Amino acid sequence: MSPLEMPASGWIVLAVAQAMLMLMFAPLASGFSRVLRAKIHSRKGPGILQDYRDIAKLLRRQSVAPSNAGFIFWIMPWVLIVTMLLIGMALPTVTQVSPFPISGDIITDIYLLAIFRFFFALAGIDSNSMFGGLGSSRELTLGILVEPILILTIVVVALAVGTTDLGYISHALATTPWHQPLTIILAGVICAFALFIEMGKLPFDSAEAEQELQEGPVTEYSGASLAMVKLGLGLKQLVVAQLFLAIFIPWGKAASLNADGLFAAFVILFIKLLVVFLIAGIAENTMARFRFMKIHRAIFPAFLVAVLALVFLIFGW
Amino acid sequence: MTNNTVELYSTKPQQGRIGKQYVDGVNHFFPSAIIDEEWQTENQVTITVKMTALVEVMKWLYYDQGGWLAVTFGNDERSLNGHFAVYHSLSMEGEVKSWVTVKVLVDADSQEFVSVTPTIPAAVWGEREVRDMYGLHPVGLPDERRLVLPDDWPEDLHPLRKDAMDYRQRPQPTSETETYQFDNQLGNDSNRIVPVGPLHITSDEPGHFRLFVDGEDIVDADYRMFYVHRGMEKLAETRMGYQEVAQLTDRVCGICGFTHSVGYSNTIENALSVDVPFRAKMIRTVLLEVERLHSHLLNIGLSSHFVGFDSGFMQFFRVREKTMELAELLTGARKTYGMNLIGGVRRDFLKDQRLKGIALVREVRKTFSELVDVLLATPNIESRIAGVGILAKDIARDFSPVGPLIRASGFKRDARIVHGQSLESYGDVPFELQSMENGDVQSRVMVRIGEVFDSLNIVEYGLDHLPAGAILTEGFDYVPNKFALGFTEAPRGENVHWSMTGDNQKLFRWRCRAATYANWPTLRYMLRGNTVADAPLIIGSLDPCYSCTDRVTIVDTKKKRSKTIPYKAIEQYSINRKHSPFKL
Amino acid sequence: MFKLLKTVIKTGEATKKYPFAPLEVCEDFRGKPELDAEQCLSCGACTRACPANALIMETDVKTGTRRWELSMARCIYCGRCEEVCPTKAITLSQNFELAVTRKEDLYEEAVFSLADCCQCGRPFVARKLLEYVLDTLAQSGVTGEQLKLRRQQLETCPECRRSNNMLDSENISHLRYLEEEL
Amino acid sequence: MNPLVLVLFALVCYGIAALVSLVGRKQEQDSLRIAGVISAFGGLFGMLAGLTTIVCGYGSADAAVAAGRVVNMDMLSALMVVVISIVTMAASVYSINYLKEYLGKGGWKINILFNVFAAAMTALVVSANVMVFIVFMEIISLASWLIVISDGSVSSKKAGLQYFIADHVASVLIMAAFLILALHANSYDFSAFSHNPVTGTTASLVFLLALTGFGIKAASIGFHGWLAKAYPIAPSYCSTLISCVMVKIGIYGILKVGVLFLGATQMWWGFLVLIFGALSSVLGVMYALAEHDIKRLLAYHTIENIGIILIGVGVSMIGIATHHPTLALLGLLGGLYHLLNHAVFKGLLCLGSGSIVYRMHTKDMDKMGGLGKTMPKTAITFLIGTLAICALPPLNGFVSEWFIYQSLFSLGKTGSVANLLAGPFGMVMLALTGALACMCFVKVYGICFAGAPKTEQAANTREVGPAMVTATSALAVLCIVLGIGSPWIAPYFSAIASSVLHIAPVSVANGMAVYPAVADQAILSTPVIAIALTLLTLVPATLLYAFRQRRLANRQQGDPWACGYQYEHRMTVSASGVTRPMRHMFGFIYNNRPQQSLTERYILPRLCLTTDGSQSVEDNGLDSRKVHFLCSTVALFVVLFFPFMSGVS
Repeated sequence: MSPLEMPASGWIVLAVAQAMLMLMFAPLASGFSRVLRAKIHSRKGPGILQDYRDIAKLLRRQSVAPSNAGFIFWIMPWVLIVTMLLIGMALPTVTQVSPFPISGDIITDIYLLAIFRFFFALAGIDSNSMFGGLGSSRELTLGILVEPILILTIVVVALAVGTTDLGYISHALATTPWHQPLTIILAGVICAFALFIEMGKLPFDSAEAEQELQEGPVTEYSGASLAMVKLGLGLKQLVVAQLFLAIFIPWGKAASLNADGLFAAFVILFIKLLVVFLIAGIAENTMARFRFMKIHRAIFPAFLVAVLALVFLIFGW
Repeated sequence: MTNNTVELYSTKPQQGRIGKQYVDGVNHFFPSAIIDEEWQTENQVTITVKMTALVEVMKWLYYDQGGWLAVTFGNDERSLNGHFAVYHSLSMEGEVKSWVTVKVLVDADSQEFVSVTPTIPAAVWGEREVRDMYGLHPVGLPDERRLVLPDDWPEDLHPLRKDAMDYRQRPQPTSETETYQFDNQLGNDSNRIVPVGPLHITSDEPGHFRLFVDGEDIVDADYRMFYVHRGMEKLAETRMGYQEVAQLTDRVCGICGFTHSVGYSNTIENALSVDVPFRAKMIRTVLLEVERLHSHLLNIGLSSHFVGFDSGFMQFFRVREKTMELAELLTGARKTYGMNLIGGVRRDFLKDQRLKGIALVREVRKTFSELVDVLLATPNIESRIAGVGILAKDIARDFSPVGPLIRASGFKRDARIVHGQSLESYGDVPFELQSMENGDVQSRVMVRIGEVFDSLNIVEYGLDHLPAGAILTEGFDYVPNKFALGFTEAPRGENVHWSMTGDNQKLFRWRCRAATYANWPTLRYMLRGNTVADAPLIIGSLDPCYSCTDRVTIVDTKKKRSKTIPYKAIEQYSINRKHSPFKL
Repeated sequence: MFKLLKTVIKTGEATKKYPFAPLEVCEDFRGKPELDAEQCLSCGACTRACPANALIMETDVKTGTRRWELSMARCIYCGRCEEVCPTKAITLSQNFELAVTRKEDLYEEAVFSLADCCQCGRPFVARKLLEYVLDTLAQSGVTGEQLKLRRQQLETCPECRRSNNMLDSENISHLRYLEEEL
Repeated sequence: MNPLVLVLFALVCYGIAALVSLVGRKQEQDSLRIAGVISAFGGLFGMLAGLTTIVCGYGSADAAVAAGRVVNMDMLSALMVVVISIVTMAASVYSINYLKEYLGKGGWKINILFNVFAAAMTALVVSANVMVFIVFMEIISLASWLIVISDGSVSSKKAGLQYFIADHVASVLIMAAFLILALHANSYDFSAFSHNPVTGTTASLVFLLALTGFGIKAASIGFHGWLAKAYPIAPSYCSTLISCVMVKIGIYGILKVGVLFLGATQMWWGFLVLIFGALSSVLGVMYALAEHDIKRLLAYHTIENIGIILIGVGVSMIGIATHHPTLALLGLLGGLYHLLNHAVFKGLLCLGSGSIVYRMHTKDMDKMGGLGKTMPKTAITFLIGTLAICALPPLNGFVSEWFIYQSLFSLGKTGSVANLLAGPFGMVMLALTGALACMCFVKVYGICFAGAPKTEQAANTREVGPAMVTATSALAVLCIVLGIGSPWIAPYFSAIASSVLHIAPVSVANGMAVYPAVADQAILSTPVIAIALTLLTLVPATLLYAFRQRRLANRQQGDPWACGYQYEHRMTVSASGVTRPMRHMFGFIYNNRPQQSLTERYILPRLCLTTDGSQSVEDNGLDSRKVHFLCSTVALFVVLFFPFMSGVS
């Protein structure tokens, strides 16, 4: 592997382009989830483009904040979108290596996700609403439960390849034979679980639990700010899904920057995402929400399995 | 004292006087307590007791003889006997099942009566309502807050007094803001407040709950209802004729209106001894069960929704739609059937409807049993509902709740079984009483699931075995000042009505106690110790009906009674004690 | 989980594309009461039976008309009016789509012309009711003079009839019955 | 100029400042202001001394020459001097406004102690002789103890006593370790220790003694009780020194003994430090979460960060022992970088919280709220501090933690089973710490600064004076600079680390990016991330602009949604409410937490002190004479212990 360095301009263009595309397709992904949801409800439901219509409409509306809210409340949607875009830029989605490795270190990425979490939770408290506050508390608690698992599973894989750069991990897993297949598969399963929690879908959507907390930190958002939050949360789901794909399903991506390869990779990515969102959609619609105060009982065992993956790594399985 | 002792002293049971033992027992243990004894039907008796003996008599009937307080209400009988009256109706569910109504006359000048709440917590709402509506002061009642009247209502205007006000009168508000004091009995000021309702995503109903929380844990809860009190009782007494009230009672509740309508019709039929034809009785029975079907399916669906299992919610609603269709087929309306007249029903079931109905029932049964399997197999459902929102048995015994709520706490209370012989055709249809022991949300859901199957069986049986004959008895005369209880087992529990006929082709007094009215007071105890996430589910597991009575606020008699009575009340209490031997 | 998916696949789509597709209701559905004004005699039985006071009748002497009005805002679709109508002029239709954009559209009315009193010329009874009674009489075998006399009687308003009676010496005599008997 | 001369200047400045405070105690306000400025200059000189050493690479060359001298400035000392000086400087500037609070309440005494304290610490880290070291250590102990008990309340006396005892137990252990070393080297000079390292079991014994002793001083977990009690009581600008700097002396000592004197020969030492550090970090932050007293909370965060630094040190020691110089360098680099960063952001947070307490007169967070509106500058700087301590990119906390992560990863990569376990273990613990810190500081910022004021007092606060704002702002800027400037700063740390480890410097930066020595392992460029984050704000901006037609301007009005009911101020989360679910889930940690410290259990009862802390205690129980007597006995014993023991031998 060649040393990591500042990407060339062509790669930066690709990075920006893919981040923008993700932003553009985020409502499509959430729209698809809604369609799937309607199908499982045995109802007709809105069209797949409904989220575009919702967001476009909300963007034209005034934002209102509670009188006591501070500036955190206003900047949260911005932070949300910006951090997710930065992660989006770094993901090796259509290319074998990361187009923007500067933010493509797994540790950096996990901490970028933490920025989102920090501001999301803070905005919940800042909005002064009890529901926002409780949602914040839940979001942070989930972070505490999930982050170690995420780190551990990814590190296990990273150790198997010897680098923490997302692009290189992806590249190595795609192009070289797996020496520790069991480790990687086990880590992949647990990582999928952790990232599913990170996506904030049922049964782990505790922070925004509609029936319990009236969408938690999002409660007080309205108009254009709400549109941005929705967009950001949709983007987050897409980014998180692709983070998983980048590491554990790394095949079918372009080796270099040429139009044909990128297009083919794009199509393959689209199919991969379709499958991921299909599975996630089925999972979220066939389960009840976890009882929040017992959620750790579901997550602690996952951590133990992640430890098992580490043991496998040590044994070289 | 057990039931056996009752038999020792009781005289020979009189023919057609079910529950005579209880009256004899009162006479035996509290000699000369009873001033008057009136029998309304063969199993309904009203005894007028001396105020001084009220608490003891009530205590004996309630705790020693297996009585449950069905309803407490007031009546302005000054035009009849110069007094106000307070009634406590008890459903006696000991060895002999009957109804005993204990009545006390309240002096029109002192306007005070002895509160039984410190002894029988179940009376608290009734007594608070009597205070609001009649201005009678319950001596010893710990809760000084209003129940029904809004905060901005004038202090001395008591709507149900006959000389108080016209039903159209709207007094000027006396305050700008809400002054209701919410009560955190177990926690302190460091507890934060989670508001739930009136416009919460799972509780978009006119009730305001506040959960006093420490983090996510509910330390205590308080709530207030009656935001849209519709004044139906006043309306019925002053504006409507007997038959119109049957239509009005259909609208007490959007879901279980028919049970109210039947309950009301029964009061008049009982009071005037009108015989309802068997066919009409069976039609009523079938429709009562149809109502239970859609109500239970609604609640089971909502339980899924509250735990985030919206797919289950939608699927149960899909089945529920079939039961709505069934109602539409049989009555011409999806809800608010408008079928009852005093003396029977207005509309017959035709052969074709019955056949279609039976087919629908079978379809629902099949789909529903599939969905129950799905629900019970859904991940996390059990962990969400098992052990959550437990209604302890002692609380249940003290507060006389009804319906699936109490059946899930191990008490076998169901008016259809207990008083089945005097309730429409329930004596003739096959079904069992569903009850569970754990008292948690899961038990309530399971009880409801069992009852759905029962209801399906009853509906099918009823449609299949509809007796021949007329559907309406006509041509009876209305006699003034006759009164009786009417009761039905609504989906949420027993609905109790009490009517007294008037001398102007209008009711003198109509009292309607919806099931939820009896259930609300226990909610606080169920919420304690659970988490915010469970609150909607627990509230929902009551299957609360806000419009039903439109009368809901808290009941808060703490278990340690002596501690909760405010000083002033104790003072008054001790003054009264001088004159009267009643004890706490 | 899989059971649910199985059910879902088996069920397909349970919802209808209402309001873009029609929604069927049962045959005996109690929807909006429809008045067949042709049939209606404006007898007023429905207005008396209506528990919700949704039906009213008003007589306008000036224009010589009687107005029947149904307020959809008050109607509770109980069907009492249908039950009591002697001519089956009111039926509860299957129509339940009753939302309107203007409040005035909630009201339905029918106007019936009144017959004038043959003496004082003031309107007093619905023409159709009068015709109906006369037709009934005719069909029940009343003919000729008798019918004419009855017509005259019926076309007289109650007030005129009362004053007629007062003026009629036969009626005034308190000995009339006694005389007849004698 | 010789950096040691600059250090001398700094010490002189502190001395003058102390003198000014003493002499000018009649015109307290003016003299304290002047003293503040003078101490700030002292800090400046100290910083210059450290920086010149580091930038010119002055110290590394003549480490050997320094034998026989009582003072010496090597790269490590230089770093320590910088750290001490930065914080002292900020605290001094801060004190210009802050001490107004203590006018007439012995402010001048506190300021004297402050300067003595700062001077002693500066002197300690440049001392190259055991005797000097111990004397300054004792001065530090006494000065800080006096600061802690300065407000004279019973609780402060209790806390002070506990601190004093813990500190002196540590001193004894440290001296025991030094004694062994000195006996072995037959010299009191530090340079002699490193030239004649002890070996075998003795080395392990020395190491354990030193680790325990300095561990207590560093307030690492298990030995942390005193910090959480003493820190909140001391005046904020002094407690900043205690929590940001004094505990670092412990790290310095562990490094000195473990790496420099003993050469970190045993691999298990490194593992011990690593595990110790990991536990410190996780438990520290967990205990912090349970607090609603802002000062205690920050005290526990010190424990957490000490743990993080120790993880780096541990990795480094494993690297040395297993002969992986790059690994050793990476670990030490991360640890030392974090040592500086912690001083900066923690200094910022301590001073910031000081500002709040200065206005609020309470440390209970539940009484605050809405301070972001009334104290906007403090709020912004505090927010930057919280972002930094939560290790959010691109601020300084992230950079150093990133290096520690990378060192742990490299540790995992080295292959042995133990390393394969230890690397991921450390990373998981770090991740857990990061997530917990995130929660903790969301809570702190959210409850104190965000939302609505929860009391009248909070609503009536106003911004603190310019000097206090300047101090916090400067530290906030430093947080950003140390973060974004990492590609230019990290090489210096690499140099420091390599000088400590006596290996050739390894390149860790390339242009605008840093990498963990191995260029294909990872890359991080905080400046580029900062630029990217800034530029990406154009995206939402464009989006909002594109849909702007007829959209009304943002509006702030009304109460939050209370389900249609009247909003009440209690409808927000409380400080304990935020963390409640977490404390429930990790109940096994909280429930098994010892309720009393050892001092509370064994020593305070001997002083006839009732534990309920009631005010009557003042008269009969903990009377000052008893305490002072006890303390002076202990101090005397400690100071004389060493010469006596060495003399005996």
